[in-house]
Amino acid sequence: MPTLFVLSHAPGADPGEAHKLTFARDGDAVILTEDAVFGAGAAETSLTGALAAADDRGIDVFALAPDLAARGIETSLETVDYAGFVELLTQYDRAVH
Amino acid sequence: MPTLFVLSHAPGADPGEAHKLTFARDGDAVILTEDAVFGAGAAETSLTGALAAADDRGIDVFALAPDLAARGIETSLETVDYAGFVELLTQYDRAVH
Amino acid sequence: MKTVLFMIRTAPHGSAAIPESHRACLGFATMPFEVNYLLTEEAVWALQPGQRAEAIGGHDARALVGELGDLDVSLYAEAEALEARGIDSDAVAPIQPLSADEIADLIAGADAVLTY
Amino acid sequence: MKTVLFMIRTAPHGSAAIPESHRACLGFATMPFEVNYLLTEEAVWALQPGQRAEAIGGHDARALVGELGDLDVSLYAEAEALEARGIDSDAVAPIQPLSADEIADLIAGADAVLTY
Amino acid sequence: MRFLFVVRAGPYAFQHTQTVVELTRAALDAGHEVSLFMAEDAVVVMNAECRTGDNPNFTEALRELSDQGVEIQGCGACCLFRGQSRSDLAEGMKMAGVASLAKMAGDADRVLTFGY
Amino acid sequence: MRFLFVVRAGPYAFQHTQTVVELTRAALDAGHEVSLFMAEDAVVVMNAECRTGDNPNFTEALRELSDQGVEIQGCGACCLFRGQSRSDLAEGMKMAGVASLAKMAGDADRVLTFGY
Repeated sequence: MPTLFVLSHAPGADPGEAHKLTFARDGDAVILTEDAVFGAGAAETSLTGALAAADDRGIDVFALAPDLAARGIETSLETVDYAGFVELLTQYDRAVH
Repeated sequence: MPTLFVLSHAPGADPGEAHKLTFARDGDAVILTEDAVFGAGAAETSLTGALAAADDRGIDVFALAPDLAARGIETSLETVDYAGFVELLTQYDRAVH
Repeated sequence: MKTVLFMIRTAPHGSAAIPESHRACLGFATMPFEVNYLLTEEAVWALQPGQRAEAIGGHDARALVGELGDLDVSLYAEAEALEARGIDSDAVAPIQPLSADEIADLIAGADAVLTY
Repeated sequence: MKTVLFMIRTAPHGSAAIPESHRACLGFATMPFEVNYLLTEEAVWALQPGQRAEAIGGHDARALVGELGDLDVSLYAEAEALEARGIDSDAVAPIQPLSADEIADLIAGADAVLTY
Repeated sequence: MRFLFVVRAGPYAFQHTQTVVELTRAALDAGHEVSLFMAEDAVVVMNAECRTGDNPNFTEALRELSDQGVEIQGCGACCLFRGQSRSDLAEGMKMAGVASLAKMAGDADRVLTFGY
Repeated sequence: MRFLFVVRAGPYAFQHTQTVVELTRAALDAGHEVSLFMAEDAVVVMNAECRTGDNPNFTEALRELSDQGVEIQGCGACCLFRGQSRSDLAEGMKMAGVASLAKMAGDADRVLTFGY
């Protein structure tokens, strides 16, 4: 019964985004959207550690491509467009934003 | 030309409130209002260190009494009501919220 | 019967998160849903005793949350958040403190999660 | 002549902080004001190069900020915030990076501070 | 599959409404059904008179989605608090209570909230 | 002394409007003058039709403050974005541009912004 965690706040503005990941489990996934994609680039943010730990625990991490493009952020994460985001919503049993 | 710094966000939700105090100087003051008064009580929050440091640097720290009362928070800080808040606004040359 | 989880992480009074989630919760409580209501992070301040919300024209958040319990809504709070704020978890009954792992279970058991 | 300081600390695109402060700034720039515009914390992401804001129907925040410079608005950014995000402060000219102490000076010189 | 997106943040102060419009379009393109519930500051997007000049007009975007079968309801109390009555709403948008929100959530396979 | 309070957050989603109403009352009581400028989601409070039931009605509170000489203006573009035209506004409340905001700030001895 895996869950998709949706993040949308800038990592430096909202420590709750990293905190949310403490509720994620193996097989769950995370998608960075809107200002949360500032945590998808090369810069060290309050999400960096939490995302690395999530990855180690078998939690897939995605980032929303149009939000990355709008902000000029390049990422090594797997990216999806809106259609891919919808697809993720169907693949996971529920979403927590 | 002292400044009154006005905080209103819950300390655990907004690291920017503590960050704002890095721009405060001797003779400036801080007032905790709305959800920022959760940083005025006995609980250790992200504001605790910044407020102690501010106090050491000669920065007065106030808390808004009606916001404390509404939230059930007791404080050892100096409290003011809305009239006192207005008075502080007149005493400092500008306010930064 | 579907299970809905309300997850509130916003502090009371500074925003409408508590009264709005309370109101939405009433809608679910009158329908065939199992309703869980969980306070995390700054939202656990809703359980602080001694709120005199009339000082700002508001509602006692602890009373609003308590009301939900009378409607068969199961009430939970993040234990770590309570402890960090010095809110006595014994004093918040019938609200049940949960570990991060128990919160993960609660999420995994929900058909829908509404966040505030 | 009065001095107004716009202090923006909110990230671009997720909210209207940059376009709204830009618009308000235009109002001050047409009046007898000395106008300073300072980006701090997550707002320095407004200076990130390569924004393709049309992907979300928005405006290039870097271009909006740059426009203000053409109207004699003095542009500043928090040096520490730029550095923490790996934004090259040489590449943001004519925006001037400021230390915390220089920001305190800028605040102390303002008649009014508008925050976003 | 049927999705329910719940939006609480204002359409022109925060990005959430733009994200929801794009997600809804993508979901329809993939053959899914979508319902939208607007609450708190998000309800102003239901106003038929929204004028956004050269900027994206989310009321028009929602009108088009409504024509494509998207069910759009908004919290009636939230509308009244903001001075909107039934006659102010654009075609295809309805005022509803929290019981309708619960019903829409019960009918949906996936629920996603866009708060503040 | 003359104060200008600028509000951007929605009146019923965040506490800022309540704080501003109380500050304004206290300032008048102390013999000061106050101007208010509403922007973004805050402009809905200027709507004459706001219906809040048993809850505080900030439109009425502002109407009373207006009767006591408080100047209340709101960002016209923000009103239009939210479906409000001049005829929707309560007595004593005016739509204005950013130049008016600048003029009000120039006339004020103290400015305080209430953003998000």
